[in-house]
Amino acid sequence: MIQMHDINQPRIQDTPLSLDALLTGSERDDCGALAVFAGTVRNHHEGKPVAHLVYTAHAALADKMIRGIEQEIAAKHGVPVCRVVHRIGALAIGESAILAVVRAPHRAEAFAALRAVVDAVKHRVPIWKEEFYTDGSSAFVTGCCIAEDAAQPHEDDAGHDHRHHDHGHQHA
Amino acid sequence: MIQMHDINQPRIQDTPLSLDALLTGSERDDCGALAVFAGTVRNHHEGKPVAHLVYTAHAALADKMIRGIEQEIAAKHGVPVCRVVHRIGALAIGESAILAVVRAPHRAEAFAALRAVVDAVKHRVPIWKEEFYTDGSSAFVTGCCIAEDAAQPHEDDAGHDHRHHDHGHQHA
Amino acid sequence: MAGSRIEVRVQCFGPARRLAGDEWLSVQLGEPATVADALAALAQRGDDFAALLKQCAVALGDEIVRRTYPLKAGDEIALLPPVAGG
Amino acid sequence: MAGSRIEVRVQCFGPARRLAGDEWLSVQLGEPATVADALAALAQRGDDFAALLKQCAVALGDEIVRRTYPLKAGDEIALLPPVAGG
Repeated sequence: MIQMHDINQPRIQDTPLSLDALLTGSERDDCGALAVFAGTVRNHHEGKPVAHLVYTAHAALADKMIRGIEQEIAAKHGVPVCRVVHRIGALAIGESAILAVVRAPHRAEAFAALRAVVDAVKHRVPIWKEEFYTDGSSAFVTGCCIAEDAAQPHEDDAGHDHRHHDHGHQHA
Repeated sequence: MIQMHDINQPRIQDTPLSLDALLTGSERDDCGALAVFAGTVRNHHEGKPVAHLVYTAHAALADKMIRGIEQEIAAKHGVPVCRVVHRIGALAIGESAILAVVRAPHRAEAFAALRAVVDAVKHRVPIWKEEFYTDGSSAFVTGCCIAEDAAQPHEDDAGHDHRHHDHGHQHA
Repeated sequence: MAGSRIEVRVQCFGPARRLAGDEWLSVQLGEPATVADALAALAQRGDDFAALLKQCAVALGDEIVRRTYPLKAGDEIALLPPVAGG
Repeated sequence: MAGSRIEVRVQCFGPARRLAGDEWLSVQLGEPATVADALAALAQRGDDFAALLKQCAVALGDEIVRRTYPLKAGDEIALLPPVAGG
């Protein structure tokens, strides 16, 4: 479960993400499956045309939590390599906001771990996405409450019953 | 469902596979999810140390069937981009035998389509894998029968109840 | 000692920063003070902010702390509204 | 016309090539001939090959054809044993 090649690389970056950088040095002769996910900026959200996005994060906490999630998912799914990086700042359409890489002996656990780690990072890490629309308005994307002792506990990070709260404060 | 950028690229290649080549030109502004799978050569199989692999294919039929599977999975899962390439010839440990790329508006359908297209290609396309072990012996990897009218019909390409037949003819 | 007042600085993230209109706020709290006391003081800023506070996690350094966590003079806490990465 | 004999060439893939010891085989079939007739003739090569033939799909050009598909002189069929890509 040790990933020597990049143990000190930041998980939160304000520069464009590189899949090559994430893959290089992570090769393992005992792994027959490599699964990769990139979350890219879409030109639409729930019917509204999107011009660009701005991501912000509590960088120190987000970095620490992503590392913890990587370790948790690697152990749970038995995958030797599980890595995520997330970009912050202003992103244009088509740019990658998140990259996740899993290497595993077989593809079943690679797919399962990849989905789980992406879900966990999206639902648990202090990162916020503000969408700027082509009409000049903007809104924060509805998020997941990460307070352990808010009104209800956060139930299931990977499932469909996590809590969403609408913070779509529209600004012209 | 049209992928103009590479519609004529062969799906069976005897040269190293390039993820960049598969990704370049496939970008879509309406897609927020990119999911990639690479099947790489493992240094072990069911406990035996593997030295290298040799893949062979009925190239014309395999190319046609992979294109058909891409279209089928793209339509079934509603993903605009679904692409697979498979390598043949001798492959060293760590080299990629198969690359699959899916782009979709959201990650749920990207993950589902990626898994389905990889399963379908592995189970239905006329490609054979011969493993060469460090002790000098070799064996064809157990495969899936693709005859429609063999003893039993081929049940489910994506599931776990497809038929496996053991052809591990050991040669010293 | 009980009865004296402390100042706690509050860093706002995401929608909290937009609602606050600023990255940093500060609140004066009577001792002994907890995170819950800080949130109660911040809720005075208005109904929208009060509603958002109910959904916020609170961090001290790189730890998320519960509502019952004690605060001391000079602490800097972070308001973490519901998150949406990826 | 019925009664005359045709030759059909057979390309072997994967484990079938190894068992056959060659990429190409040929069989002589009485007309009218089908894929099933070709497989029956090939099964004479031995028990291991006969067992493998039961699990083979058969292709003509870039189409997989059923056991009942008719063959004519000069046809080249491919023997496709159980597959294992990826």
